[in-house]
Amino acid sequence: MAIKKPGKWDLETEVLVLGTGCAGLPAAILAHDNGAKVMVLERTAKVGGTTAVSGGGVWVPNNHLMKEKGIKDSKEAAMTYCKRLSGGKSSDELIEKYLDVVPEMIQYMVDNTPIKFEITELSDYHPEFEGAHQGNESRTLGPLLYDTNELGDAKENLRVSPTMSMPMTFSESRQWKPTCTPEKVPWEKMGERLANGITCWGGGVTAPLYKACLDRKIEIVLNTRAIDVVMEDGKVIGVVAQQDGKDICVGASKGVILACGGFEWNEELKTDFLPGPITHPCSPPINEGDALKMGMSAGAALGNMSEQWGWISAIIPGEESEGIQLNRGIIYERSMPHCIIVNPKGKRFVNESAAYNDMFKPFWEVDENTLKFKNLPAWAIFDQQYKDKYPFLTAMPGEDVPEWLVQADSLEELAEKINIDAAGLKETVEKFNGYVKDNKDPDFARGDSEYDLYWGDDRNEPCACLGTLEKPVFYACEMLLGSLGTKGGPKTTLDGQVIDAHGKPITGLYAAGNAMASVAGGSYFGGGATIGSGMVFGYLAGIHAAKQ
Amino acid sequence: MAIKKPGKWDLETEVLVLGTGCAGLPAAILAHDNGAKVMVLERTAKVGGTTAVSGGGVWVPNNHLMKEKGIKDSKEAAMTYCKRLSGGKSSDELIEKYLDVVPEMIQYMVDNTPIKFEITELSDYHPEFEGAHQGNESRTLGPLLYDTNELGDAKENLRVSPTMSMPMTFSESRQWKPTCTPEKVPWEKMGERLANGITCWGGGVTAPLYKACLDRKIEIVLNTRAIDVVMEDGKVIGVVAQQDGKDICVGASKGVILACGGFEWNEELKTDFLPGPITHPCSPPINEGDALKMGMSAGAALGNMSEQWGWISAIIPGEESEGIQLNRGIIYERSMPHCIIVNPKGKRFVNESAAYNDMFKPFWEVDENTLKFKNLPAWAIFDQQYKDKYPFLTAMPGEDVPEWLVQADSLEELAEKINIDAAGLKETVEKFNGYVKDNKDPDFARGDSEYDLYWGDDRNEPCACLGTLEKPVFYACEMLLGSLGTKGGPKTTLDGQVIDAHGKPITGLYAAGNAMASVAGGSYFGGGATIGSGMVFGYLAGIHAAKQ
Amino acid sequence: MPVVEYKCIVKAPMEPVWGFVSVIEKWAPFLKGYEEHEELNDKESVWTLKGDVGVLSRTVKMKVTITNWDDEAKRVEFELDGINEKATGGGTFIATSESDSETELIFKLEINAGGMIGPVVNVLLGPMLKPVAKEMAEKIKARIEELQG
Amino acid sequence: MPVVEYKCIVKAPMEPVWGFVSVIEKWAPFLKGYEEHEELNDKESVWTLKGDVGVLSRTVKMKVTITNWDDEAKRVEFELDGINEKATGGGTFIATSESDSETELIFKLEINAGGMIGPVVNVLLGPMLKPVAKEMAEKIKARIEELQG
Repeated sequence: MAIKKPGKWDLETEVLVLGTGCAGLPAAILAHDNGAKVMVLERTAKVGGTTAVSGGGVWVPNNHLMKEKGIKDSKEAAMTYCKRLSGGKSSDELIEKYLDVVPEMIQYMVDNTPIKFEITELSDYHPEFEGAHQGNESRTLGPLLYDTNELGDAKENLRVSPTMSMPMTFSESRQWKPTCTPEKVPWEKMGERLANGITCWGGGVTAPLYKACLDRKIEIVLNTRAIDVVMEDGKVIGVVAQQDGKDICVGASKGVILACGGFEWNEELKTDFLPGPITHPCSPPINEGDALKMGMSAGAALGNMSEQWGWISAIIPGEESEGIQLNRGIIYERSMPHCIIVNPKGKRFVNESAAYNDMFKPFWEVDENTLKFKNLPAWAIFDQQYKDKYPFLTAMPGEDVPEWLVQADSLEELAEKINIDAAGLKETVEKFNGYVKDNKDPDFARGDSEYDLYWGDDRNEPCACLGTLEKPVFYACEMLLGSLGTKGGPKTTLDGQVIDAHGKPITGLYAAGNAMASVAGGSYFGGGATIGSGMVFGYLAGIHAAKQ
Repeated sequence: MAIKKPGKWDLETEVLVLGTGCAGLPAAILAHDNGAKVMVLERTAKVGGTTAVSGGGVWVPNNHLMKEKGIKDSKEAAMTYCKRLSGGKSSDELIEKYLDVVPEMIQYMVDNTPIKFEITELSDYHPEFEGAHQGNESRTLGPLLYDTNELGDAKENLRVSPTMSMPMTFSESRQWKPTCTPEKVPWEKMGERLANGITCWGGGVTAPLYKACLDRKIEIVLNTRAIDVVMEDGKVIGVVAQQDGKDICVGASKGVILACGGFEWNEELKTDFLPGPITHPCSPPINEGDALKMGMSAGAALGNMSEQWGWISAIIPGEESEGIQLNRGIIYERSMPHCIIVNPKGKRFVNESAAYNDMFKPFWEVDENTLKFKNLPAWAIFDQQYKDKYPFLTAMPGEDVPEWLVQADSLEELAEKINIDAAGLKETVEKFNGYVKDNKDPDFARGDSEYDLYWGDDRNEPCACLGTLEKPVFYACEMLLGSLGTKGGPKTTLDGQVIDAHGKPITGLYAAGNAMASVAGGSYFGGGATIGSGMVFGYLAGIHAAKQ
Repeated sequence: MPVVEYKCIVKAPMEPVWGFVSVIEKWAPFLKGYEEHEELNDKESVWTLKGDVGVLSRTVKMKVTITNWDDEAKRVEFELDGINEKATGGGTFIATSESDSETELIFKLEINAGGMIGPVVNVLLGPMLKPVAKEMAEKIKARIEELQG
Repeated sequence: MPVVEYKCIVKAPMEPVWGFVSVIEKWAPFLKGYEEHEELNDKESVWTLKGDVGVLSRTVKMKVTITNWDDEAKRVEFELDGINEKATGGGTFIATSESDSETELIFKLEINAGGMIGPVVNVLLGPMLKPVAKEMAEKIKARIEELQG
């Protein structure tokens, strides 16, 4: 139940933004720029949210850099593509709104904040679908390097990624290929940049947007966690928040914007809404569904609740961040030649190189006889050819084999060590090696889509993502159920206003980013569709709230 | 948003029950028997809800008839079994409450209403799991025949099933086997019973419970659809309902019990919460999520939202009920010898004979490359051996082949007619025929569980559910995504009180049956687990509300 | 076997009544569940009807064969034969002049579901026939009277 | 190569200070991230530490080899060699009597991450060393002073 209006507010503002990621920061900036007094509450000591640990790309069909470069795009093409991907789980109107606003939003950010972008070479995640773009006409913008010293003392407040902290741009990364030819990366230079406070990836988004808030003197209150909405006459007029061990009431005369992430770290909410488990989310362990709970308290209609931004992860035992085991996202590893993923029967069950959100889905398949997950535990299996050439997580080519990799001299022995069906694994590998020789995977179409090649090794002939597993030693690493965040939450109007179960807007309540029912529905348009939608609906909510 | 208290109530009661199925009727009876003034609102002109079209079984571990018959059971065994099945989607406490209360509830109903039961021969749905019961010690009770003339004029108000109207008991059905040896059924006698107003199956539950309400002079207001809750100071004090084209306010001083079903007929809510589609629900087209919406309006926490009582269905074009295409549940057809289910590649993908809820799950599997459902459209394929011996929906053995069955003289031709991979189908059938000869299905374990045999032909050697497909003509019928109802909704305390997002009970609001977050979690304990949980939590909600 | 007979008095002379009734197209749409009919020849036609069986409604195709068309006696006899459902039956249509301005119409119909579960279908079908016959006859009556002005 | 040196004055005579410092078990738990250590022989031991690299913390196993243990000069020199991480380094521990009641403790540590991405790890490691050295030295100081009453 929502809380009733207190006798006195502890803090007061006009527009109250909850969260400091790619949705919250633009919401705050736009609310300010549209004339409102703005306050931001951040539950942690750090600014940046989930965006801070991300790749920082933004998916912007029809963006200004494409136009400058003469790359053609159309809203209609993007619309066709997005509708196919959303799988009916998002409304056409919301998709259209995204496509209409995202180029305008990015232009605004570039013009009015220190954020800067470049065009990348990343294709849409289903480049073979109608309306999609290939890598040579990418819709994904990548942030440029940013000097965090610009933030002054506030630099210390920046959330830093435990894994994405290497300060290089998308284009540098494409040139050096740290995942494929790590020896080409100028590591000394990387060290220097890091020492000098240069950031990129997610930090290339959050740091300049944080700076934009500081420039505007927007008050960002750290270590303050909103937990419930305050309502009067069916209208949201503020929140209750926890600060220094006590509850405070914060009034917001124009509106509260829920931009404090999803619920991938809340066991109960995951059980309540998701069809399967997320055991190892890749986001910071701060997304516990506060926004969802506040939405529910206010009587919000909820949407896209069974979906999440799927991402397979893995762990290196003993690695911790924020006091708990760190879950590392797996991406290039599964897409490289000489690596496959198998289930307990030793069988492949998925196109290992497919885009992360969609290749996650088979991991949730349930066996109707045993009621167990068919494909769990799942294992990445690779051979010495891989080990000699490519990194696997932190194990660099040519370096010692770490303890956390299972290794064996034969596939049978490997299967035994990880307790999977040895005959099945052997048969699978033989079959797969045949597919490699034929350069065709009839089972899972690995390599058929241009996307599959992006994270492979383009020196590998004839296919960047297909290579045999035949040279001992053989290796295994368990593939776990990760997530970049959930994507269900309160449903909104096209302006970001949360609606109730009867479809009417709840005055004073907005949602954006992973806190809202995502425009992406069941899939993932392309690199930065997460951040793109966070920014767009944060931007819109900020404008709308300011004008109340 | 919930509605504010009106100046004047149009109707007033103490306990207000919404819905007249297996949850609503017991809730009304128990609220009355515990001293409250009770009113029931039913949106349609008919009493009985989803239960009226069901099989009418009730899953009651440790019931009084088992004790009489000397069948041993224990709560601990049932607990072990249920926990495995719920898959962590239901709390241990809720399961324990179910197991504690269900025998007591059934005893109460038998003692205090005209309802009567017999022991059946249906095994739990995973009899091979620890704590399960086999068919010879069944936990499923079946209703006995009931003479609807006992209801007097109110007999006309009974909801009648378009497909389950044959008035025979579970034990008669087991004796005659209408699905296997329909020629043994005394059809003249069935006709006589029907003409004389005798009902069974779901009607064997709803009719006597309706009679119990009439005996108690509980007011059941038909054609009155509750659409929102009325709240004051965070407490639910009534509802707004649509009646004769206008809104009325109904006050409920002790509580409102949401027992008006799930949301399997509401396209928007299904999209919002379920991972995949339910295109052809088998329930009456009245479950549009009214309870869920009212719960959301009141700020309820929601649970088990991605699950439903899965059931594959099929249609006979032109068959209608309540003005729309009738969806017929498929059960014995897929379990008979000489019938398999295949996907567009012509491949089997599921144990055709497994329990309905669980064998539904593979129908929602998504292809990561195409984002289409891997196994849709799915087809039941059978041969002339089947056609000669067994019914398929309404097509009786030995009778003409109806237009809605696709038929062909060869598998290739059949595949072409239904646009699936002919080579794949042929290979699958050959492989399957080999499995039949070996009496072992290594792919999907069909026939391994005792449950698989229940709906088969026990005259068929050596396995009741395995038979070759080799004798032309070959037939196909599309298998569609049905459902007995959804099973997510407001979460409750053990007494049926709806809780809010912070876990606190919302005073005055209860949920039961398919309106509540189901105790069954991800699976289906056994025949009548739906009705059992509806009755138990309706019973508990009625008692608790009456005592306010 | 479910049987129904329905009589009514039409306030019109015999000629226009018979003239109306003897042209199938005129009254076919008044038959409950009527969807279409196709005349194969003078005697035979195929009818597509949406028919109720309990709370279930099915699209039924029936072959109708006129076995006796007696313009003198103002009497039509026909037989029914289910095409997509096992069912047989038949009926008569009789017009009798009551006075210069009144004509009695009698409509008789019997139908018998066949097949294994026919006995049950007939039980469900029985109560459905009467309202069907009544509705059709009343609609014919009303239409003829309307045409008479 | 990240290097740190930390000095502090312990309010205690040399003997108890050196007596404390020279028994590894006594101060090992004061090392930030210390989990366990195993003495292989007089000179060699294996240490398991949870070490911070930026916002990431890893469990690191290091072999520590004492290259010089000078009870006269109150000086210990050691070398470090990563077992599960590519890293090398070393350090010294020196106690100097300042007065009858004061002893200066000097702790020097250098560590160098190896491997391909060593240059980056070192950048992240650098700022972590100083607080580690300081915390350990201050805890040793406090403990000795406490024992001295």
